[in-house]
Amino acid sequence: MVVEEGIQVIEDKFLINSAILVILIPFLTGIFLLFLRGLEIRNKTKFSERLTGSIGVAGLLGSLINATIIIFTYFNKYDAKTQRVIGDTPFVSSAHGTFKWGISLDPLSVIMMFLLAFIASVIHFYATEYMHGDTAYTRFFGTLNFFTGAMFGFVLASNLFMAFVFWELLGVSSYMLIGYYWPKASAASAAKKAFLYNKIGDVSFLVGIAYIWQITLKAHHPTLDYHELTNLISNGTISINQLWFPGLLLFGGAIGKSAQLPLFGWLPEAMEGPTPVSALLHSSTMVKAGLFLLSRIYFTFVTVGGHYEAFIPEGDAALTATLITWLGVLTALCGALIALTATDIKKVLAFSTISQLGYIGMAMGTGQIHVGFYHLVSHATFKSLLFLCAGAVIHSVHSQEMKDMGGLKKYMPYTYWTMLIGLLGLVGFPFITNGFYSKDALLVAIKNSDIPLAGLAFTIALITAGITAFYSSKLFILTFLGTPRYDKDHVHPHKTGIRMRIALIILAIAVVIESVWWAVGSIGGLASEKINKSFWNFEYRLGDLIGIHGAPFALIDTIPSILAVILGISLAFGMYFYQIPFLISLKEGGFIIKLENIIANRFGFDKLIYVLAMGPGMWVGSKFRRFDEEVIDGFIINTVIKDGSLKLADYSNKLDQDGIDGVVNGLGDITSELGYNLRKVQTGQTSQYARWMMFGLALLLSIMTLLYFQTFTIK
Amino acid sequence: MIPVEWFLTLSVVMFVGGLFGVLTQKNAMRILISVEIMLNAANLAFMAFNGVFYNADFPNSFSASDFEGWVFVFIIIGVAAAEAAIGLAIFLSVYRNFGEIQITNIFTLKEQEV
Amino acid sequence: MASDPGLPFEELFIGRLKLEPWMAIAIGSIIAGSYIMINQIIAPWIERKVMARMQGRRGPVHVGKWGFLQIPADLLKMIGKEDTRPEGADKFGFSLAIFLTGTTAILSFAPLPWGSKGLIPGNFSIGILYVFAVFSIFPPAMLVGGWASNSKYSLIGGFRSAGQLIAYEIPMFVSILGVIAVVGSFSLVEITNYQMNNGWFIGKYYGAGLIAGLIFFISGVAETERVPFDIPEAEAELVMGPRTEFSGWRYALLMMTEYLHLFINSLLFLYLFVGGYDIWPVRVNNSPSFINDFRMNPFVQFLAITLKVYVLVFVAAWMRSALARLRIDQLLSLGWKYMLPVSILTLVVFLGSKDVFGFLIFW
Amino acid sequence: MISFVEALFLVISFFIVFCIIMTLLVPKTMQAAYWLILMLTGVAVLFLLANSEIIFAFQISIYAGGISVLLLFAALLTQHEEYEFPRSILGFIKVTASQLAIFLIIGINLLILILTSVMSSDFRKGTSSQLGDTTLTVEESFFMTENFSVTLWRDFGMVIPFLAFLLLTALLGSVKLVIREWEIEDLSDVMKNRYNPTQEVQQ
Amino acid sequence: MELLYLLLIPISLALPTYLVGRWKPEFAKYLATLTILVTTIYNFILWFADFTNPSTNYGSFMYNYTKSWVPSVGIYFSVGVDGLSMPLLVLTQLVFLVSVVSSYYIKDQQGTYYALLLVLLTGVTGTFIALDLFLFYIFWELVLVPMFFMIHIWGGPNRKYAAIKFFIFTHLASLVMLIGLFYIYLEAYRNSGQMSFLLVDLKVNLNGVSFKTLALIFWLVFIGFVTKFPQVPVHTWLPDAHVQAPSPGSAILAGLLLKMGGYGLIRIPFWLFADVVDESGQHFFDSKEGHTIRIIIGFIGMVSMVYPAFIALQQDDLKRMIAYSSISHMGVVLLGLAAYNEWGINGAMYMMIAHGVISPGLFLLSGIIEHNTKSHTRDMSKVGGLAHKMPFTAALFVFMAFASAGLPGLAGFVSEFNVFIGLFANKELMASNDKFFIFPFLPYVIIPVLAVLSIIVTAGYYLWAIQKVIFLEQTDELENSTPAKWWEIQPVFILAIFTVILGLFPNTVWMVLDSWTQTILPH
Repeated sequence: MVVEEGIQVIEDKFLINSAILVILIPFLTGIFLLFLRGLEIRNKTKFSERLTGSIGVAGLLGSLINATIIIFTYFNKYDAKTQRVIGDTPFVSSAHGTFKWGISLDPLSVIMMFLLAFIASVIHFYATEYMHGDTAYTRFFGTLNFFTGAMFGFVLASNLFMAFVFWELLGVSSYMLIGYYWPKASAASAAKKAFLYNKIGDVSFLVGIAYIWQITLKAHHPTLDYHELTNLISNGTISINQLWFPGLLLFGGAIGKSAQLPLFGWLPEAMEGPTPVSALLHSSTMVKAGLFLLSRIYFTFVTVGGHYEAFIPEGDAALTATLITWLGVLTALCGALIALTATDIKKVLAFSTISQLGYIGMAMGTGQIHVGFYHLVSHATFKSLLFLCAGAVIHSVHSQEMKDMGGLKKYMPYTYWTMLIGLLGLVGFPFITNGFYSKDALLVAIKNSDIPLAGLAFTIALITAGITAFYSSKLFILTFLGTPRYDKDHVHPHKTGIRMRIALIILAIAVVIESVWWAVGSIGGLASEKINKSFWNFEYRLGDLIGIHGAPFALIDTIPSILAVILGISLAFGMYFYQIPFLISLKEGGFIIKLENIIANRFGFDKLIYVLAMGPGMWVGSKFRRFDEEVIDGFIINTVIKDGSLKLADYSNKLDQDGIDGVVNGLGDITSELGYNLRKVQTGQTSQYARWMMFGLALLLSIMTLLYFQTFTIK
Repeated sequence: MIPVEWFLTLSVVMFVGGLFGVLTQKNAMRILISVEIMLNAANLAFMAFNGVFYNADFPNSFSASDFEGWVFVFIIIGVAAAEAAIGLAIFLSVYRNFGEIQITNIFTLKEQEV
Repeated sequence: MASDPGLPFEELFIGRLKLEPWMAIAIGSIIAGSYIMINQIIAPWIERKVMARMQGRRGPVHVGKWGFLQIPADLLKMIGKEDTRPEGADKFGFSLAIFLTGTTAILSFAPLPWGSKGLIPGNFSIGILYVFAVFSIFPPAMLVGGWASNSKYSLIGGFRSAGQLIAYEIPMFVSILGVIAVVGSFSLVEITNYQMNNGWFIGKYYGAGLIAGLIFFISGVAETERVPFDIPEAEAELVMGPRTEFSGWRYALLMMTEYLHLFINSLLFLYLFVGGYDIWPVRVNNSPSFINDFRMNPFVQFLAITLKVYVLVFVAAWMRSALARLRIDQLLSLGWKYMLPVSILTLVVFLGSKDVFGFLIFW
Repeated sequence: MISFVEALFLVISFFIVFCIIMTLLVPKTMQAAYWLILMLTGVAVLFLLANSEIIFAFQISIYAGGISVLLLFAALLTQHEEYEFPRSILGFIKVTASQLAIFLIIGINLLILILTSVMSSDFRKGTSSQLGDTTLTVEESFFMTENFSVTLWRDFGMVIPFLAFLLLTALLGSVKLVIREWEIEDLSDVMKNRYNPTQEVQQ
Repeated sequence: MELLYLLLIPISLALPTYLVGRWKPEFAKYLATLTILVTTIYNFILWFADFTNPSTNYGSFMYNYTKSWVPSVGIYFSVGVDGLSMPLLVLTQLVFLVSVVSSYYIKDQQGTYYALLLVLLTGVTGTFIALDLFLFYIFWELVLVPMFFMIHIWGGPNRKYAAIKFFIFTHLASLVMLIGLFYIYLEAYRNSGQMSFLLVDLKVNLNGVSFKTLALIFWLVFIGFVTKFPQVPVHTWLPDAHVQAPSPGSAILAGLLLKMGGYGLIRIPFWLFADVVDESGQHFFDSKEGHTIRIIIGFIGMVSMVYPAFIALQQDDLKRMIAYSSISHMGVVLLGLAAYNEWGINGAMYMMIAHGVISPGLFLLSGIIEHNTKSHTRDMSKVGGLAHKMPFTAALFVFMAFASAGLPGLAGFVSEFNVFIGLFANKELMASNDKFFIFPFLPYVIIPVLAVLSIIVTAGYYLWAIQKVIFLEQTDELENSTPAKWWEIQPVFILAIFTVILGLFPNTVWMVLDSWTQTILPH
């Protein structure tokens, strides 16, 4: 029973056009900037940074304005719970089924679009100063705008085909952005690695689409449209037990893109790109694409129940849900553990992103789509803030290693405070941060979901929360507090630039707003029922819009997560700030070191994928090449055809000469020679006899098969 | 359930592998090993056909039970053991007389060169 | 007359937890495996302690309480040690020998029941025959190991150990033919149930059972190359026999297989002649009822078989410190000339008994 | 799709074919012998798949245990220079071209013949074989072993004495052949200088 | 009449260009460019005149011009164009225009070169528009001669071996195809008593021929087309021919000659047998023989998609890698045909057009790189850091590589996506689980799965090539290389524009292909 049957599709030209504008403006500015870059190269000049930077930011502001217009008109004019605005035009139309370009405005996509627009514009503004002095300034903004356009396209897509098109465009733009410093070998190979990991995901995405198309074709209504698919399920033409396998394949795509467990190797390497790129792509927006896709195709692994929690049907569909959840949990754990061992500030944040993505994946798997989305929103805000602060720190210390930072508190007060807000959000400091409410909703969701071994998943999630608290406070101490470890004469940490500071403050304010809003919503919700059902309680309101309701917010549920967070923070402070000998010895113990370097090389997943993908690929390639050159070219063509024809030629001319004069006198000695040769057959070699015998057997068998074919026809 | 064809394909492959061994190897020991492989191929085929021929559609099926496939395998294993023992004994004695058991170099059973 | 017990902890796993049959077997074999591994730690410890006591010294005391952790400490040391392979050794043969000996030793524990209703990792219809089949892979493994390590000592050691193993396999098997013929099935569970109902074989058939049991135990000791018969491994002449070139974890594995063989040999002797997991020698129908339900309880059966095994481990340790080593020709002549004929004799007595040909009225 | 048992069968059959290839191609005879042992155990496991535990036991104990020891002993006792196939694919094809042709013809014909005859419909109805039937309970496997011995003794009574005499003759014959009652003198000259090499050194 | 201009203008001006070439070499260049420009513009006018409104049925022939040639045997000179051949015709003109402009670097014997180019243009246009089997075969063979000379004279170091191998391979195969064509002619004659080579008549007369003979005809003809449109067993001529051919020559070879194979395969078997129905009303390709044929060509398509992809991973020579990648793309076309539903066949035809636009670009780019390196090498290990010295060529190479790897928004993606949708949506390929003799254990679903996995390998070797050639530090090979000249880079730029147009607005061409496919698919 899907709540979708009450949905009404509306054709609102104004909203659809503004949505198209949201997508098109960044694309156009991006392409225009790349064109400018072309001019720059041709006549060896460099346009003023103010011009190109402002064009880039203008493109983003355009789409931000449109996004705000859409979000307000949509939520006021229409009742978001039951009305969706969808508009599409045919892209490839064949008689039976057409693939369409389509925009769908529904609660999820609108909020995601607005969030994306807001964060992207802030980061663009930040980047105008961060990239100051870089030669390929225009190319940077061109590709960044191109990327944001593709991301908008993916978020607003109304069907899987368009989603797939923009999904691969995301992959390409992330390739171009990671490979921004392409002369550097590590950046080029990191870009290649990122694209190939995503490509693996894309292939499974493509096969998933093909499966869904085949299933819907069998039901004589071929479509890839989310809205139509949910209708087909609700009126029973296709059942969820058919869709679970394509759901799994689409999740495969999500694994590739959102760096879930096996394929997360590329995200740490993606840190090769400039920090704004890491902030925008590899923390808040692009890696969320996979999980956003999960929230769009939740009907493949979850039948949404009306009341308390979503039913996960037993049998096959449960497999997908369990897989998503458990993969999420394990990614969270692995991400957190590796983050412990990372020394580069951006790598720590990258691994913490992987772990938070695991969290969101876990929530999506349990069927609480709105909880996942809730944490996705909060994580996007504070993680982009953290990356920007990291960018500021790197900018002033000119190195990404935490060991030559420290004591930056007095030199960079703004960054210090904004980083603190961001880290509190990440840690989920009790009651005052948005991270706390979204993480708590997550933990509640996993605790009473009916995924097998949910209790164990809950404890792992709890441990990961503790570890997150530990490494974020470790990061905070090593960078800002404590004694400065950089060599004084070269490095002079300076206050962050004016525009970067503004960007940091805006994002910090956003995090604070969210925290206050959700605190009032949840705590207030406990007090009065009215607040609980009103706009303030974001989680309940979101669930209500989508039609899935999780467990209401309750204080007792928060206690375990509070304890984990407090324990994590105190341990980190004890170990790094107050340098307590016992804790230090704990850290240096032999067993821990051995464990550490196991975790450090990412549990061997990268090596595994290298060995599985590259090794056999190359080996098979060389075997085929050898076969191709040696056997097809070498043997068949050269020996059989060339030599064969030559031999045939000289045989025929020999036959021709002997034939004419040899016939008459040849007959005589042929018989004697025949006799002589026959006698030679008795060579005494046992293997020779065996060969003759087998030759006879072969002859016999082939005659039998020929006879067999004559008499019996294969039934 | 594994279809019978698979067992038979495998047994044919083994048989032909053994045959290839017998034909190409020069060393008597290796030939005996390849013969062992061919015997195992036969065993596999017998095992595959065990119990197949005992059913109503084959009125004249002579056996009263459906384990004669196994009995044949039992016999073959016995015979193979005997054969291996005798074969190796012969090889040892040949080795003692000719100093080596490379069959290409031992060809006294040959029609004398005229 | 297939016996009742089907799968390990049948009513617990299948009945209450509703596990799949294959899952029940898997968990059963894991439990059995870990139980054996734990015994692997205790048995050598007991042996070293007993041998030390017999030679007037205290044996290992330093590691753990009473030197209890000495064996795991040795294990860790051996695993840490460098794993060398002699130059010119046949790579695959070298590790294949280890692989075969290791797996055969562990595999042969599958059919051994630890209690009729309780833990039966693999209740095969061919229990004892399966153990012998798996045991018969041991001689070729030794030969391959000997040849592969490319040294004269190990080659000769390999010949000798293969010869000895084959020589003593025959009397070992013939001696239990009688038991199988009487019980009518290879499955050890069947044999033990039979012994529960009609008394242990060791005391039956006017002493023939006892002799057959002794021959079985002695040839078992020979099979496992324990002291009186450890010619291939004779320290003086052949260093370690086929095992000379194995170092590091390979040596640890071989040591483990040696003790596993000791265990298998004593367990088989217990199941076949001394009533396996049966605690009370008297038959079920004429021993009092409270003893019967005591001996039927699976946990008691489990304890019974363990205690019995440790008695035999004590005996093995005792033999190790007391007896001298036989020469190779004495060993072979004892095996072929004396053990084989006597075991055939006991077989004749077994077959002649009332149980097998009881339907011939004149008994 | 393929069931678990079929997948298991596939894995084991690939293992067996791999062992056969290794037995044929590996340089030393001893190596060929122990690859043979692995193949024999593989075939034994296949018998297990066909639900015949007793034949599995026979196969392992007699083939993998007994005969392989014989082979190993014989390989060790006889001296032979190791013949190795040429490394490259083309060289291999040239050396074994004629056998390869026969080998292929027989193999393909056999395969076609057996498969088509097996696939023909009148045979299909008859299969009641329990190949790879994983649903057999413990009682049924006990019944299978018993029923086999019953068939062996009742319907094929003559088999046991036949095998007994055959093995006895083999035993005695091989002992006679191998036992060393000869003197070194009546050895062939090649062997003579091997046992007690003549004083002056062979060139 | 219109098509006659397209056919006759190039052939008639071939001799004059040769003569002008002998007198003053540069003028031959301009004359050839002029003629091809005229035919291209004329062709585009024809396209926009009649091929843009979705309502017309493109299944029937347009601009039909038939005149009997040898009446006694039924050979006609008939030309015409329909939904299948018109897009390919336009592609031919475009590729020839591009390659003529980019062959300005040739200095020796320009006269003969441009004359041969024009003859080649006539041959290719003739193959696509011939409506008479005999005429089709003449043009099919005519193409071989100029191509052989182009490789033989202006080719790379080992050009003799490559030219001869190319000639023998395609010639032998087309002989087998000739037998097939005659077989069709005779079967139609025996079946209907009407002696005619006209495709339109054959299509009618073949109705009632037993499916067994049709299958035999299919295989005979298939061998002929498959060697031209290289599939795995017979593909080894392509890498050698490409490596040794001059870059415009290899652009034409990749752009068009491969498409002739594909066109023939769709036109002769699929179009000709479309209306043949047996007594139970089953169409040929749905019957049992049709099913086996489709499985086999599906398997060949899959193998020739996967196998060259892996080899391309191993290649060091850039052009050879691109050659193997074009074999892999042609595998997609065969897979599309094996799917035998509208997405499959449309995807296959669209792939031919998309590949016809992308691969000449790649070949021309590798030609540019070769001309600008010091020792004229194309080895990826030696050539590195192109972006530093030749930024536009580098940018275009990255663009074309991504187009070829199937980036959405560009031409390659639309066709690959549709072929895979067609493959998975195909009932026979997916549903049937009775095993086939090729792999008795695995069901047929292995064909689409392996084909899809090869996309990753394609992306892999393209990215690896980009990294080695474009990014990283500049190697010494590119010391004195200057940014590419206009006539080298502009043609590829035109092709890039067409890739983007075909990628973003496929419906213009797709609509034509779809209306043609609906006529041949059974409903």
